[in-house]
Amino acid sequence: MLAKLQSLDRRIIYLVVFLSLAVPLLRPIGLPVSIAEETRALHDFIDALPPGTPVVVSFDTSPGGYGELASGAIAILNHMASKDLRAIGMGFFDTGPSLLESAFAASLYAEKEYGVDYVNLGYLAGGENAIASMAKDLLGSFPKDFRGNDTKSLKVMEGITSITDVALVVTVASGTPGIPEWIRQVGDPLKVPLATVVVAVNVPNMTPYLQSGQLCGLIPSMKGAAGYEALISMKGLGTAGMDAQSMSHLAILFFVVLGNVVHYIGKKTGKAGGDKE
Amino acid sequence: MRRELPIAITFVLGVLIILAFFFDSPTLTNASQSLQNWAVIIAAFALGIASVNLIQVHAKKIARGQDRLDWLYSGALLLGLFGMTVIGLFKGPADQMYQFWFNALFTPGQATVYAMTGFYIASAAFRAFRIRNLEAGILLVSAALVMLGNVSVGEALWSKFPVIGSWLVNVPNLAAQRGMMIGAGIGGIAGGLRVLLGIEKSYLGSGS
Amino acid sequence: MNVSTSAEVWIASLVTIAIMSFVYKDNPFYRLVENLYVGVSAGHALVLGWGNIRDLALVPMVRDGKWVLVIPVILGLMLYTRYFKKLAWLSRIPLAVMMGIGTGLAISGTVGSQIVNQVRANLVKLNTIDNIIIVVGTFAVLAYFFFMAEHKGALGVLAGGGRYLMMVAFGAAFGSTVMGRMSLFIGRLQYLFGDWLGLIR
Amino acid sequence: MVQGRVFSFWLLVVLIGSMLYGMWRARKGIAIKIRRIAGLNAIEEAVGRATEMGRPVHYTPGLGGISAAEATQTFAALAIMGHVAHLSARMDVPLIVTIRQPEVLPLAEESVRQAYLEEGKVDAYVPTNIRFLSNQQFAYAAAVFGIMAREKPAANFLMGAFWAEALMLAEVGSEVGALQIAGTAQLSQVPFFIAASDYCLIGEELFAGAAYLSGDPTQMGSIFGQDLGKAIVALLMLAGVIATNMGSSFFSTLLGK
Repeated sequence: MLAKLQSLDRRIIYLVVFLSLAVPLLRPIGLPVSIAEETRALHDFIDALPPGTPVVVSFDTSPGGYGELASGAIAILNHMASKDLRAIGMGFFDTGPSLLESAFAASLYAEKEYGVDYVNLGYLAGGENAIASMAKDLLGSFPKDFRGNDTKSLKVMEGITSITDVALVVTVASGTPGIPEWIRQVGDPLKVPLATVVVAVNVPNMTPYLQSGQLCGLIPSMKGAAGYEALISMKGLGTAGMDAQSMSHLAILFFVVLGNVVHYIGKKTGKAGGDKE
Repeated sequence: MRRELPIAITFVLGVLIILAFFFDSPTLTNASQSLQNWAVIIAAFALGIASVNLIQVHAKKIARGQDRLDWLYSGALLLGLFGMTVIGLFKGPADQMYQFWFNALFTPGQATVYAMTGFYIASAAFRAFRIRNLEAGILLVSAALVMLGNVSVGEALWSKFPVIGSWLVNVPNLAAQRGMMIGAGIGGIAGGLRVLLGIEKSYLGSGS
Repeated sequence: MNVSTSAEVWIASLVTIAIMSFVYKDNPFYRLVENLYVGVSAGHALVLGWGNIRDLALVPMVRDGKWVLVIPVILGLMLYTRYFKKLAWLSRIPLAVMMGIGTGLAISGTVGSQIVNQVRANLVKLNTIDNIIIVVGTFAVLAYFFFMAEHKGALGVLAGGGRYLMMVAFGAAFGSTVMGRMSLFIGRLQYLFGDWLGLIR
Repeated sequence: MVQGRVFSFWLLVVLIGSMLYGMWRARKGIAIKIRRIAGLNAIEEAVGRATEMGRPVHYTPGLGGISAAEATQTFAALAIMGHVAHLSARMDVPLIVTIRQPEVLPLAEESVRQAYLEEGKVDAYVPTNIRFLSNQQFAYAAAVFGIMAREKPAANFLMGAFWAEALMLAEVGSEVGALQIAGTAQLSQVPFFIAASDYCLIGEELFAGAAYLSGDPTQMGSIFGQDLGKAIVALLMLAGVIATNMGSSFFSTLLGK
């Protein structure tokens, strides 16, 4: 038994994880979702904005990271659309604007008018420098939008000449450039409120910025998305995925415990194969 | 000249940008703004370098034609590259056909490669993550508590798991992250200073 | 069950499955699909790069007569001299320009956001256990990364505590990473089961 | 000066000053001592263990290149690799180096060959042990899996920049029973290295370790300068916390200037 466990084929481990994810997706349990404080803070911030207020949504992510952020990004777009806020989209990853197009199409903005209620300004090359350049000259950095329209002529841009004219920037971020760059070039020096939909790996690094007020809110990965969906009473992909999160987390914890037990029993009985003395 | 000129340029521009950030001078602000606009344009040109490198490598592979499969792989890569470029240049990146291939190939391809890491974390959990000493023990216990705090089943098992999980993230983790952030900030400034002074010049590449 | 009839969804699903097959074994389908998407991603970068060059340099030059923009265009082209042995050194000049500007920006922003504002956020009344942990902990972690003195005596205690505190933080990062990785996988399964096979809403 | 950035400017001046001072000191030849770093001290033990067991040593300088932001990590990893190569040559144990970035390959070859030369063991240098595997992240990791399983190294060094493949590399090392010493400034991967290896150099420790082993005065000076900077910031924070707790908002206002 012990020897069998020690030489367990990794594909069996993969199968267990796969089932722990697939079964709850197909047969949901409906465990309750808790809402984090920083997610509620962002919700309340957006909820208090009057209709027509412009909010920048920056897609600073690639398809690899977006897999984790889609549910949160769509939830926040849905909230903004239901509050009739103007969505000014842009991206500092070359993949950002294309993902943003899909996100707009999957959100309530799809029922609104492009160029009036929302816009995708496209991509600007150069990472942190591009963010800084945009912060100094928003219209000059995006003379055309992603679809090739003259940015200045769009109704959605009325009254916006600089990044300081928007009420909030939400960066959907999974890497560099991302949150630290936005804080360095926009949040801190220009005092524009900043929030983020962020990949889980980076959530612990964000706490100093949250506590100091450099970030006004945060949607952490799928858990944050599920919480946000609950706050706006629009269930989506985040809520649907949380049961699978629960089961897969249990599976991983089970493997850590089992791995350690097998290891230490094996060590005691001297059967540990290829192990250190 | 071939080494000194680039270093001098880096130094002058870096100092100019720093001064423009801190001092309220229209001249400096304008200069820094134009420079940043220029840098965006240069960065846009730089986006092509990866493609040139890929074309070089894969064209060579095809020309050598050692393995029929290599041929197929490199051909597929070049097909993707040229196909996307042609559609994009003629129809623009917001075009329906362009978005089609972006969503059909690129999005699922990269998203799935990243998703597979979920499997790897599971096998490492079983085979490698050991409580080999006190530190690893603290790490794994903290990880377990945060994991149970993150998901609903944790709360269902014990209502205090989310409270403990978020306390760990918001208090001890905050302290550690802040300490590391300040340290890394100072390290970053030191690294930047080495670049500006021309001590660190690996970005310039090798050669004379 | 409501299987998708969209070609996009079908291709994307097959790509997903081909890549997933890698965990079973490295195989030609995986390699083929991987090469295809790497090519697509490179082409995508070219297209968007061209868009920036056109909108920010060429159009303003030709339409508005901003000929000064010829400088960054030449600098951008100089990046490509790296492919010609004799001129290769010229490609360092645009790199130097980008590096100077990037470094200047990073240094300027870092002092405020990563140092001053963090120190300022720590100027709190030490009247709760949490505040004490946060403030003392920040000192402890800074002490750990102090290299010029052996970690003995008071410094040793502080730095040692800093290291344990970092273990808690790395544990939190570990736990969070699990959620991240699982989210990615759930995203793919939602696509396969939902968008493609129509098994879930 | 721009409102709200005055204090930051002066702090930047002080920090840069302390770094310049550190570099000046090092160039003048004033010896700089560095604290013990647990992972570094274990390197000799790990190579010695490989000698005893008659099994090779595996070293990867990470997946980062030599021109992007991760370049500093790659160079630090190469510096530490030089030290490992010296030890391997001295103790007559094969050193396998696996490479992901093509441009790192010649640097690694040169560094290992030089170490064997300096140890008078140039005949023992095996060029085919410095192996370029693949420039695709996961294909590289899969190839390392194969090498580790076949050649079962007794010591596994993972130094430099790593991403999601970090835990795969540490897993296979743990499985073949290698003593593992890791080091990276990619903080998101540190948790996995700590959980799956015996020693881990965290962040700045990688650079300090490399500076110490290579004895490069500029790097040592830079580390000295950074330490000085950390001390200054720590003192500032200490003064601020004391003042705040005595009811004064002086520092809070000052830092906001």
